[in-house]
Amino acid sequence: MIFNRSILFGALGIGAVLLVFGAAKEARQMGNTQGYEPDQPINFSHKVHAGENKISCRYCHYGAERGRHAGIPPTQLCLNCHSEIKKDSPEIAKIKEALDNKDPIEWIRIHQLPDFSYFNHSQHVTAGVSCQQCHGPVESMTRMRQHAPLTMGWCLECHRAQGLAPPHDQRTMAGGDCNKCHY
Amino acid sequence: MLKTLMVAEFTDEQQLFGAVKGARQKEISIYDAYTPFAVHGLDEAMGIKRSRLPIVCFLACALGCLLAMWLQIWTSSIDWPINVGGKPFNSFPAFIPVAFEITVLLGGLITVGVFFARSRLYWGKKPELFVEGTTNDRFVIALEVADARIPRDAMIQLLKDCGAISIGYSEVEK
Amino acid sequence: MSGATSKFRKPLVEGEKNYSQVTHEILAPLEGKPTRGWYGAFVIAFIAFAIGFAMVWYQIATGIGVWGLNKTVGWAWDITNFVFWVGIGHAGTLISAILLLFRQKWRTSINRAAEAMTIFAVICAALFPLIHMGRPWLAYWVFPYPNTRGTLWVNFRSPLLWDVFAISTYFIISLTFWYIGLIPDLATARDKVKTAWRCRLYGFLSMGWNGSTRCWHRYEILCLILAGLATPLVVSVHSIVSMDFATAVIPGWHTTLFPPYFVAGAVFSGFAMVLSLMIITRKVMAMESYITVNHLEAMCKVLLLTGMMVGFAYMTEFFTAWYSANPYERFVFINRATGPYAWAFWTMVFCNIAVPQVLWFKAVRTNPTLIFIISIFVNIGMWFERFVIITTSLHRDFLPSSWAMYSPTWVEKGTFLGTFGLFFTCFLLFIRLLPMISLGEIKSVLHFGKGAGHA
Amino acid sequence: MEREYWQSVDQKKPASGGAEFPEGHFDLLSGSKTRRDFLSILGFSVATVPLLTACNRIPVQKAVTYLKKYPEIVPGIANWYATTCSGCTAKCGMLIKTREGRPIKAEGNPDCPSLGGLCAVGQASVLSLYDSSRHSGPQVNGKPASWEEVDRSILESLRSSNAGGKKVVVLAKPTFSPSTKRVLQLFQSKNGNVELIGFEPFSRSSALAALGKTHGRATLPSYRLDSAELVVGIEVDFLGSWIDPVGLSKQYSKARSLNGTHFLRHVQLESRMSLTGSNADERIPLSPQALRRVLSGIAQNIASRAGKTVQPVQISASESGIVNRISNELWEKRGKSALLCDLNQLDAQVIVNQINQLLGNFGKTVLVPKRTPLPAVRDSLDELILEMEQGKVGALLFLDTNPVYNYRAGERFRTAMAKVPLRVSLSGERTETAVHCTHVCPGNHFLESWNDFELASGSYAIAQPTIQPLRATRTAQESLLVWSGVNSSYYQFIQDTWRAQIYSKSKGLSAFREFWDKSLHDGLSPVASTPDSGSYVGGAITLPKASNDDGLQLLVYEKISLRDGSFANNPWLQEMPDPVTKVTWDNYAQIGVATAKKLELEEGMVVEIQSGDTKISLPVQVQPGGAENLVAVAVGYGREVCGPAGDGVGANVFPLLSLSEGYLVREGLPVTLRATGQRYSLASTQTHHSMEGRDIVRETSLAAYRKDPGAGNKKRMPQESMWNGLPKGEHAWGVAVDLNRCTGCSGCLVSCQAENNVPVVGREEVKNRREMHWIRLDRYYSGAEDTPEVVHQPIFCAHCDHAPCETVCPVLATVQSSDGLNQQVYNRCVGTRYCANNCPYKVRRFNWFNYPHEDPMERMVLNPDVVVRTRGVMEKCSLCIQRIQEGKLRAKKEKRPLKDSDIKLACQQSCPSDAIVFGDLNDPESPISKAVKSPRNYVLLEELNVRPRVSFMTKVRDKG
Repeated sequence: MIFNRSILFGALGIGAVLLVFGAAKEARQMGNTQGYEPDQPINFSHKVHAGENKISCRYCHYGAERGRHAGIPPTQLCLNCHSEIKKDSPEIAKIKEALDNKDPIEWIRIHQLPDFSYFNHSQHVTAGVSCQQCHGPVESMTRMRQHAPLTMGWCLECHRAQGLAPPHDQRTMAGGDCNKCHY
Repeated sequence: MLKTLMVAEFTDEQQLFGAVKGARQKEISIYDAYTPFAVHGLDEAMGIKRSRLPIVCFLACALGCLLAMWLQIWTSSIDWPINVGGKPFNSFPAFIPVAFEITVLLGGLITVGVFFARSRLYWGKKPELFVEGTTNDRFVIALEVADARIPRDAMIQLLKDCGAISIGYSEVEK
Repeated sequence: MSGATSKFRKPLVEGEKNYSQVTHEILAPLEGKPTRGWYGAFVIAFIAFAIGFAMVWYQIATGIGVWGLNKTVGWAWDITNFVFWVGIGHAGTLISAILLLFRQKWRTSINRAAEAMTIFAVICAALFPLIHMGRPWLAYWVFPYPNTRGTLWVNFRSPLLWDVFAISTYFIISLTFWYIGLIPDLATARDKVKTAWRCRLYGFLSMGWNGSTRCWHRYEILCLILAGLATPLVVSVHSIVSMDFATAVIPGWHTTLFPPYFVAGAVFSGFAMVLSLMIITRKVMAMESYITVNHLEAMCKVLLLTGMMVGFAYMTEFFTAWYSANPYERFVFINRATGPYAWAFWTMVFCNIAVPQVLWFKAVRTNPTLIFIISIFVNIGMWFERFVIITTSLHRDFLPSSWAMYSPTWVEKGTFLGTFGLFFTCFLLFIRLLPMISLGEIKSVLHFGKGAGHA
Repeated sequence: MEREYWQSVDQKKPASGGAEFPEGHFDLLSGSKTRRDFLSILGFSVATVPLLTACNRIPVQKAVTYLKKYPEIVPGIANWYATTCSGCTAKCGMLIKTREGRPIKAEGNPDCPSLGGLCAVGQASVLSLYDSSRHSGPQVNGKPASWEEVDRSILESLRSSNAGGKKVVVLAKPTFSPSTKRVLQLFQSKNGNVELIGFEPFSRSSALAALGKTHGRATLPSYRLDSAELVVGIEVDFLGSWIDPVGLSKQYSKARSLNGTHFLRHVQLESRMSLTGSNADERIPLSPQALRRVLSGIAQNIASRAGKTVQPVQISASESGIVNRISNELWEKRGKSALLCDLNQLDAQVIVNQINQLLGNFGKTVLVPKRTPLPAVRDSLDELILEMEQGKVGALLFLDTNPVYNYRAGERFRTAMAKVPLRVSLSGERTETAVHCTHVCPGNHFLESWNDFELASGSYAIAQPTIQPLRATRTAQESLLVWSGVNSSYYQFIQDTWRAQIYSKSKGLSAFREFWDKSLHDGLSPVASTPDSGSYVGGAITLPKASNDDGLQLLVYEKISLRDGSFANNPWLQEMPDPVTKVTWDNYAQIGVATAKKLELEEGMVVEIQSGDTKISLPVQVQPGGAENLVAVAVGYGREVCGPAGDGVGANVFPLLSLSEGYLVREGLPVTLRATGQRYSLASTQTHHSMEGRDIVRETSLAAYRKDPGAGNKKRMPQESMWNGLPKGEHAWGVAVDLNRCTGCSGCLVSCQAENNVPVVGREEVKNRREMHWIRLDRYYSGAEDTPEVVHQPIFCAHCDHAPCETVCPVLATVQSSDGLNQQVYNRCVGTRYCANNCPYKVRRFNWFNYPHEDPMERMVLNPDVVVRTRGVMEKCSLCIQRIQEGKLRAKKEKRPLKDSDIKLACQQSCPSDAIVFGDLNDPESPISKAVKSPRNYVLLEELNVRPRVSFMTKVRDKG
């Protein structure tokens, strides 16, 4: 009987520990949207554009090199090609409609950094960080998906690897100060 | 397997002392004695070995102290050293208060935990009471009948001489 | 059991009582119907608690701005109340632990209630560091736990973090100590009470305690160990609380004297609170024969001693300020005694230094009414001590351009009232639900000082 | 140097019993309280639900794209446009930072005569742009209408007015804009009987007229203080609000910078303590009447030295002592001195010109610009009122004028106005006059408009729109063009003006397009007409009338923040502490210490000021250094319809005033005072005014400085440390504030507020001592109460190397960066306020509440590179970390090392006196490294060894 009770208590104890660890792990994931892959108003495929047709990322996301935001391209930019190619696709029709009605397309935002962290695309592009390093194999995604966890710890992994403090190459030094991102 | 105990009930701790001394003289093994409060000297009289809880406590405290020091030094100067007010990453003296607190915390909690485990005390346990009022004003001795070298009658007589107001038998799991 | 009373020792329990009587009398409140007085007190305490709860809710929902703090005075009533309650929380453990170590048997009838008081006071105290945060919902950030921020740990150099560890440890260890002390009594109650739910409750909590001597043996050692751990803990907790101030650069805070000064102050205020409570409780719960005038007198002596230690500390602070020739330090102390908050300073001096001097007289020390009045004065005085230290140092520090005044809002007042409500609600429930005097210990000293010649 | 500093006036009195612990005041942003609070409580309860269920996903966010690609807009990159500030007559050059098309920050244009400085008013103008209480579109009889309807109806009315033989009056703020002048003339010529009347509530009419009389050009003088050695100011706040405060501050601080060969000595004679007076080497408080007597005395003295005879003046012995001393100094420095005066009395202004002429200052330190304003300004509208009452006026157009509020007889004006059939207001802001107009034709904010200006320096400035009009408004000039029957945009019109008037003067530039583009890019035309000494007409010296009645007299003045009241609805300016009194959100009856004692008044008592039959009630503010028998009251308060921030703040003092010889009596008007028995506490950011003998502001005299540049300073203590230093970064940012240059004007404060999204907290919260400004200007008095010396000291986060705040934060929310910045990480902060308590400089600011940012219009002014802090977190100066990061990024992109000149702090950029030096201490050649090595350099509270990165330079005064 004592033996039975020990087993019972042992099992309860292990269960409790697992529960705590599980809850802690779950809590760590709170607010983390890694893997977020929503339906977009237009079935745009990065696989077709960037993968199969090898269009440079920066053709559309031209802000990435110069500014803070990579930007979702202006609607008109789509028609640079699509005024000739696949003119009759119903998806392209949506683009034309948006332009005609002056009613911009409302994309679902996937990569959302919290408001209190400052992220500048151009800074990273200048330092030679490739798009895929953060956004994953975009050229193989039919539907866009959040590849990285985009947590502070994830940012720091890379920053630490690049070297936080001088002496380092000015061009690639990442820096580990809080006010690199938080101000 | 069951074990038979002879249980005697007294109204005064002095009588219990007498019974304990008598039983020890007669080399009757005392299963246990039950009192409503801690009767000083009874444990010695019964020949209970000194508990090793202090050693447990010392080890627990040492564990707490080391753990706390390690955590503080590792987090502050190894895992992610951050310049806080120009102080050295390993600001050792500043780590003493927390180390002390964790020492006391772990020392206390682990010792209590070991006490519960060793005394087989846990929430919701059904008490093992031979005599009603053990926790109020009765003093009880339980003698192991099987090991006794004297006959039961002699044991009963001994207990009666000591002032037992009731004597009975009880069986417990071995 | 002879009735001859010792010439040297006064009995700790008055009157001729046997064990069963003791059990009966002490457990009586558990099953008896509460008196009208208890109900009245409970209703008042609960209303105060409800007010405090509403204030805290309102404050958390709206912002700390509902308090009277400003850019210069960032802490005032919140931390004053925190230190006040922590101080009160010191007597319980001190009575139990230090007096146990010193084998002072007179502690037995008051230690249970004093420990309960400790726990409730620490709960009240812990509330303030929590709600004084601008974002209390993130309070868990003060604990070092692995997180996704690359792991961003905490700042172990901050006295506030030491506080977190000190207060949590103190609370957990005090609670454990209290609970360990309660187990045998809970067993007694389990075997005594008739109501089914009480039987089940005490049965569950008493962990199958059966008074086995083997357990008693370990139990006694455990109590000594815990007492041994708790004693330096008590000292460390208030030392750490004092370091919140002592390690800061603000003149009037930056003082090496603070740790012993605060510990003495804590004992002072703690004993005052124990006295206030015990004098009422023994009256209301008819426990005069257990909590005797001798107990009160012994506590009065502690009060007088610690009161003078505190008074000495006040003088030392002034001396240090003068002797250091530090203009900022000097100014702070001149400002304390003559500035806009001088009235608070002099209230403190009056309550903490002047009033306890009457305790030199035995007639006063043995008069419960007078002791009660004195203890209330000390309680007030010790609250003002913390207010004076915190507010008068902050409100005029280095740059006169930032000097400012502070005055509390009704939210702060309501919150403070609420902690009294919480404290008394808990205390009133405690005296109805748990044996308020340690049965096991009182039984062991039942014949003390009565020449019965027990061990 | 130990000196006796005394406490604030009120502190000197015995404490009134029990007042220190008053009933807690709780009134959060009163007015709109209940609903907000309810919602926030609701929000709190709702917010806890997802937290508890621990399954919250970030809500779906939409990304809305541009339809077309705009090459000039790259999201996240700022565009800068040069334009010109319309805040006052100075017309400082401005650079407007726009992000995604929104103007978010105004900075001074270094290529303009203002040399990159910009005052608080200019800084705050971006907030006025987003003022949602501006008119949203045209109205006819109080009902919204379309522009076509309005134009049709106005044209009709103008025609019928003409047909009825009535005249059309344009009541305009006098302008120096060539194109606006042309528009006005065109309107006049196209609409028959049009009279142009110039009106300004706080005009410099007498100065204009005097210069017209003595030098043949009715314009405002300009100065070259940088080449002067002595400036004597008479009741003139030339560093604060007079003519060209920024330009004059630049010259003033340069001439006093200790770098050159000479040091500009400044003597100020004034009645109230003005910002300018607070900076003077010698300040003599005199009542307005006494000032007139002394001015006459100086005129007589100088004239007699110059060999002219003037009738003698009767002055007291003490006054004649002052006269002799000042005259001696002026005479000694003739040709190198300047006498500045802002008494609004023609005779006084004339003799000031004559004195300057006799001293040979014209052409050297005093110049006569060639620009003249149109319409000519006048202080009196009584004639117009009479005409209106007689029904002679058929139409009345208000161009940037608001006489119902700010004319002395505003009430009479309002009644008379009713007789005019067509009343048109062209102001974009809500005005008391527009309420009584038949037509409201709101003009654009100046940041939405084209305009041009002729500057005092002779060059021409362009104001260009930095955003499309946010509302259905139309530039006032364009409206006038429409009503003149001209079918061209005002932009076209300006170009025409420029082609005809300015381009024609240019030499060497090929095409007009090129000329225009360059001017537009620079904000300034390359063509300039240099101001000269004018042509002295001379004339007899007539001494101004001064009464010997030294009874209680009123002085009205413009506050540096609200000026004449046009900026009353700007919360940044309302909350900007007055540089001298430190009071926000109110005007008050400022009374000198001695007079207050005599009248048994103390701070906060409400008094009734009466002149004739009019009276106003105001709380008393007791001012050290205020002249005897003086009540000084700021204009610009007591607005009624300007919007939520300005309405009902303070009291309107204009109705008390009267006219004398056609000029508004702004100083010396006899008044009576009566205590009402009420009390009102002013919201002040500083309540203790003495340094308590502490070593806070170090100062010395010029003579001592000449002997030893380190005079007044102490030797730096050796830096002992218990610890080995931590690794040093690539840069080490530092700041030095030159207390000798800083005038306390508070432009930096508003600049910082705009740059760093610093919230406005409102009057009640300032009273609770919870203002949020990251930079504060401490002002201390020392010496005698009636003639105190004043020091100003900007204090912001010192970025200590051994920061006490960092050590105490339990959660690492404030730590040191590798380049020595004290970082505050808002999102990590849990709000214990321990850091603020432990800050010896008290520079940390706590978000006691969520400060309102709901107004969708007002939100547009927020700097997107800086987080808006939520309640419960600490904040403080970050040394414009976003600018440092931007500079680093720019260097990184250009693949070159970062120079500290790449980065300018917001406060530093706008400082009109260049008092703030920022840079890299690791670079031994940087200005900051040089400043730190100067013998004048010191750090505040050095004995604490917190090692601040912000240091100060001693103040030097020429004590004669």
